[in-house]
Amino acid sequence: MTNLSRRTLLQAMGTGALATALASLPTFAQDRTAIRIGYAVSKTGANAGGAGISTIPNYLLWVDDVNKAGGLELSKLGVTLPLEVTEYDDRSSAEETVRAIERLATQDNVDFILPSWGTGSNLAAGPTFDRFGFPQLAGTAVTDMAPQLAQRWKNSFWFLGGGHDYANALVNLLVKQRDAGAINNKVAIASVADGFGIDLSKAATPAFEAAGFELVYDKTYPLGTSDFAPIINEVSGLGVDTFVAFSYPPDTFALTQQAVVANFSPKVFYLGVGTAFPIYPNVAGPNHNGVMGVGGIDPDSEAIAAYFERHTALVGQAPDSWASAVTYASLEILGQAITRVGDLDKSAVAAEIASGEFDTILGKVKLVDNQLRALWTVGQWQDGKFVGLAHTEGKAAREPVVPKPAWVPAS
Amino acid sequence: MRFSAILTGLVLGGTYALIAMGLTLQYGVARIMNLAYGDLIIAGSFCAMLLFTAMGINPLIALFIVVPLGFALSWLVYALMLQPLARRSPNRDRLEGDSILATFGLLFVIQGVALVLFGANYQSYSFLAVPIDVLGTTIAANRLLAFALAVLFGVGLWLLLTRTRFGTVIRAVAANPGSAPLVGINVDHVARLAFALGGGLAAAGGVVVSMYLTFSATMGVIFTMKALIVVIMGGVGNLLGALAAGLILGVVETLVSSFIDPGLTLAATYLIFLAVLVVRPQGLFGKAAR
Amino acid sequence: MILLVSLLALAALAAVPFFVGAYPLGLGIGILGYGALATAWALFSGPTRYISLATVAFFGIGAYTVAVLADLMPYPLVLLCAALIGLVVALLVGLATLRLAGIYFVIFTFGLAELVRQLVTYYEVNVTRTLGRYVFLPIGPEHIYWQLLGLLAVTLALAFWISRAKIGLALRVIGDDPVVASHLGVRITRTKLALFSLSAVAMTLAGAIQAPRWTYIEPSIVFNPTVSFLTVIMALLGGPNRLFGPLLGAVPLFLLFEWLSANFPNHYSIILGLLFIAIVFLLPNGVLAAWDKFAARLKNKEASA
Amino acid sequence: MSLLTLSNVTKRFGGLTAVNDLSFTLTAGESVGLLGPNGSGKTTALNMISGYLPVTAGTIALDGMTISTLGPERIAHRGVARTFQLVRALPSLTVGENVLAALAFRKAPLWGSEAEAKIGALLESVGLAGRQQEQASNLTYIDLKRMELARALATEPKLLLLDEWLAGLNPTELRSGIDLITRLRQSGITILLVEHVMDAVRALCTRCIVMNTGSRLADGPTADVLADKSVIRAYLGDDHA
Repeated sequence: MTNLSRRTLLQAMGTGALATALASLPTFAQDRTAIRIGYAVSKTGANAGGAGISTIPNYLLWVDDVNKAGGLELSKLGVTLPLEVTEYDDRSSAEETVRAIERLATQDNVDFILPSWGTGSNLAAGPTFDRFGFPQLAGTAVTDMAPQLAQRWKNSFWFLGGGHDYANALVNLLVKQRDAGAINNKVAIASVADGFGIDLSKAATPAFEAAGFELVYDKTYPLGTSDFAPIINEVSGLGVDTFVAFSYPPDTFALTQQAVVANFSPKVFYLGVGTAFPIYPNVAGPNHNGVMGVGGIDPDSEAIAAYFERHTALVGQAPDSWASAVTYASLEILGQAITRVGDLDKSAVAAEIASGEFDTILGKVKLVDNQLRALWTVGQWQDGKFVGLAHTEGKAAREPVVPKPAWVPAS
Repeated sequence: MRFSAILTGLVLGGTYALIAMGLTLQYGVARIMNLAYGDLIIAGSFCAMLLFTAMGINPLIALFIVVPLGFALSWLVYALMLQPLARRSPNRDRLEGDSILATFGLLFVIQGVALVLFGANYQSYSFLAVPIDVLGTTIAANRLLAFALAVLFGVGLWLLLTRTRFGTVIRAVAANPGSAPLVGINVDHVARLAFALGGGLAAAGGVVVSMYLTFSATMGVIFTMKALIVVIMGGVGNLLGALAAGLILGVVETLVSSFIDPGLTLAATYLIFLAVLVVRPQGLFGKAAR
Repeated sequence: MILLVSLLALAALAAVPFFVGAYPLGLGIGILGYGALATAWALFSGPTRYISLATVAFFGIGAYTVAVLADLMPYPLVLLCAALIGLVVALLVGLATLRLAGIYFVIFTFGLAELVRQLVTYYEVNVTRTLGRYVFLPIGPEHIYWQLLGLLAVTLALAFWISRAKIGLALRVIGDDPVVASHLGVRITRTKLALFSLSAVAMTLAGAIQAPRWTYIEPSIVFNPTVSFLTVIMALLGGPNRLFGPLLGAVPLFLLFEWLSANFPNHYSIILGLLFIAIVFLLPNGVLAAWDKFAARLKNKEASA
Repeated sequence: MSLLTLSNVTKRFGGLTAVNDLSFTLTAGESVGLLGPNGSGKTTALNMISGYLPVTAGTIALDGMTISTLGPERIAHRGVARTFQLVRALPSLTVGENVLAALAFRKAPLWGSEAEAKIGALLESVGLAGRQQEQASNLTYIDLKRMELARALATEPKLLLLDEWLAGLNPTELRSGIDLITRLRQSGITILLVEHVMDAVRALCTRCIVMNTGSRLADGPTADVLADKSVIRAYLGDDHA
């Protein structure tokens, strides 16, 4: 006992002393060979699937793009420096995320920290980013709390909107279709009982009701459900023209397959996260055509097309058509803000992100109250692209195809 | 409506039973609580997907490649890693503790390899996703096929265990590992075979579920736990129990989802499982301890 | 003497936050958190040899209690409520489960943790219509560190007391042979229930104390089954039947995880897995046995010096 | 006055009837042998008396109070102690702790220095003087049996159930074992012993109850019972089967 405690204590104090010593070392610009970027992302655990599609590839791509271009120019220091990455695996745990950020901030002394994937991890990381004064560019967090969070943590930036944005856009779009006589008044909603599904269904249910839709089915299913036959069987007998699922990727794929098998082919088939994934057309085969979902891209944008190409070349697969481009744009904003400030002053960079206008693959972007308010909210697969049908600010890239083509039975 | 729910439930339950059968062999006979079991299932799924998408090999044919691979891999794992532990353990408690730790490590290794090879993305391919009408209920052909395969493997295994000498030996070891050597049975050998056989079944389960489920490198734990629940609910080492428990869980899940609330399906699964154990602590078909 | 040394050690550990930076403090929190969980786990599971995977059920209940009640009452009262809720759940569960033995108990407790998670999710989704909850409490990392340190110290003291008390003997008798225990007049159910509940309360508190660190609480974060598995593995590795065994499993494993995820983020899983297997082979009796050998050698040296 | 009364006690396991309508009484201070071929239900009967198995039908009473509805720990507190057919030590405990476990959880518990003194005395009485600190798992077979007896005695029983306590001992050990039980008898404890060693039964028991296929076959003074033809047939018949 004596030995143990003394030893632990010494160790703890030793680490501490070392940390203090490291932290107090002054860093001179002329000693620098790189701008240090750090991030902890979910390489394992429950979030690994999402991070593997929307977050990690874009971090890799951005670093690659910047370094191929010679790095970022720091005019005040008179150098142009490449990016150097320190990465950790947060193992999909909030506790690990927080500690990894503490480590990046105080041990590795990185200049900027990129956040992990998902709403929960970004919220968990908020206070820590704030404490160390790092700008937090949450590219994959959907939360209606964003305005309050941006006030609470001054250097936090929220890029993916809240549940209301997506739900309201969907309802507006469907109101137009109904009023044009393309669909009937009945809607069925199935939501995953997890953060995303609940946030969206909480916003969608009253919006549908306010718009005069009849919600004949509005239920949740647990995270990890593998069999959707009961849900599809029940819904298919209700005479709905619109089926909405606020679902996670495995559910999205399974729901599609089940609907095809049960030959439940409503005029509007809308599915939550995963529809915009590049793998979706593989899963759904010819039936991906006309399926709607969260997100979307501008199919006519050359910047987006070039981004898809670079992404595919580096990572081996196309990005998803929702959070990927937004995540990449958030990184472009960070890079441009650093160049404009001309050194690595975190608060100056954060201030620039908050106030400046930036040129990104999404077009010209200016944040409002620390939030990206220019978002694609509803998308639909048309001609091999997941095109934006609704945008919070601009107009639609394409008109919705309603009814969607009937399912082609798989062979 | 009710009939179709029961039918859908049976088909789902067939999958549960299939993935549980291998584990019940491994735990019931080899006394290894294999936490890496689900990761072997996922490995089977990856193989099937690779064979199907890259070489166009039908998953049914892939079974003939993947199952022997699973068998061989499990054989090696047992021979290299678990047998020394089994020999070293003075008693069952000790082996259980050691095997939990060691297969927990194996879980990470398999998962890590899958992550390096395939990344963390969700994987899926479309095979036989065509509707088939069974007595007025529409069911996907691939699920029906999965059910048929579950029945096939179940019956095959049952015949193997009840009609062959090897099966008799396996059952003897499962029933009483202590006295098996007295009648000239090489317990080591039997345990290794049973473990390998269980691994083959896991790989088969992986091929089958890959036909209709989305999977990813990190999803193995889910299968392990589902299989464990089915095994425990049915009674350790009892094939019939695993079958019954799998079907019960499938039907309950579907009925709850259809008639009560999809939000309660998993809660209902665990509730049924816990209720069975409270009433019958040894599982549905298990014998009372000692 | 032992008391004095323990108090000194405690005081020294309590002073750590004044000297170290955020990251070592974070490490300290992680270590103390798992140390407390593993020690609490071993309170019940060490002597009885019942491997429980319900750890995260209580851990999550604690975190959720804080999330729900933090705005309604002062923090110490919240902790008290969390402890009480954990106690009630543990008593209910204990009464239902303690007939089970071996692997049946293991999987039952796992099912239990998942059931709690499903029910919390269902409640949140259908009744409150929110899944995540926000915990904005003015509690910094150093406060969490001190609270966890206190929890660990109390749990260790409790474990020490139990090992000397009648109830400790009762547990060891039950662990060795429950049939003999009952024939000697040991009230098995009552004894197991008491210890199970005590251990559950400590786990609940571990969850409650750490909740403010995450800001955002949702079932998939606080009912993550990995917590249960890690706790078991740490305790088994260190040696669940010794006072400091679980702690000695928790400290090196935690540091190992940290080191691996920092240095081999892409091959973390594989290396960790191989290390695990190696540990089973090389340290068959747990860290503590190796430590004992080491300590014995030290003692010999001191004696000869 | 009767200490133990079994009235029409039956035990079924599924379709198998292990004990069938068994009735007998033990008077305080008696030492009775419970005999019968293997599988005749003797151990099952002991298990029901000690509360390890619940009865299927019938009642068991101790001192006129029904105990067949109680669990083993409550029955132990009423004054019934037992040893097991296959000796059951608590292997991870020391010899002293094995006995302490019995002292600590009995009706009038002992703990601390009082217990220490008592442990010493008990171990001495069974011939294990001064071996408190030894690990139970290191004991020889006879010493384990002695320890188990000391443990049973530590609960201060009125009724002691011995399940083949003398089985497996060599002639010297057997002699000292019989002496030990004789001394116990003289101290006034009521003893019910299941035993196959006939010399021991003759030396220790004034009365014997013989069971066959779950039922009572004979009950009477030892010499008479052992001479009974049906008893002899039951034994020989089974041995040849």
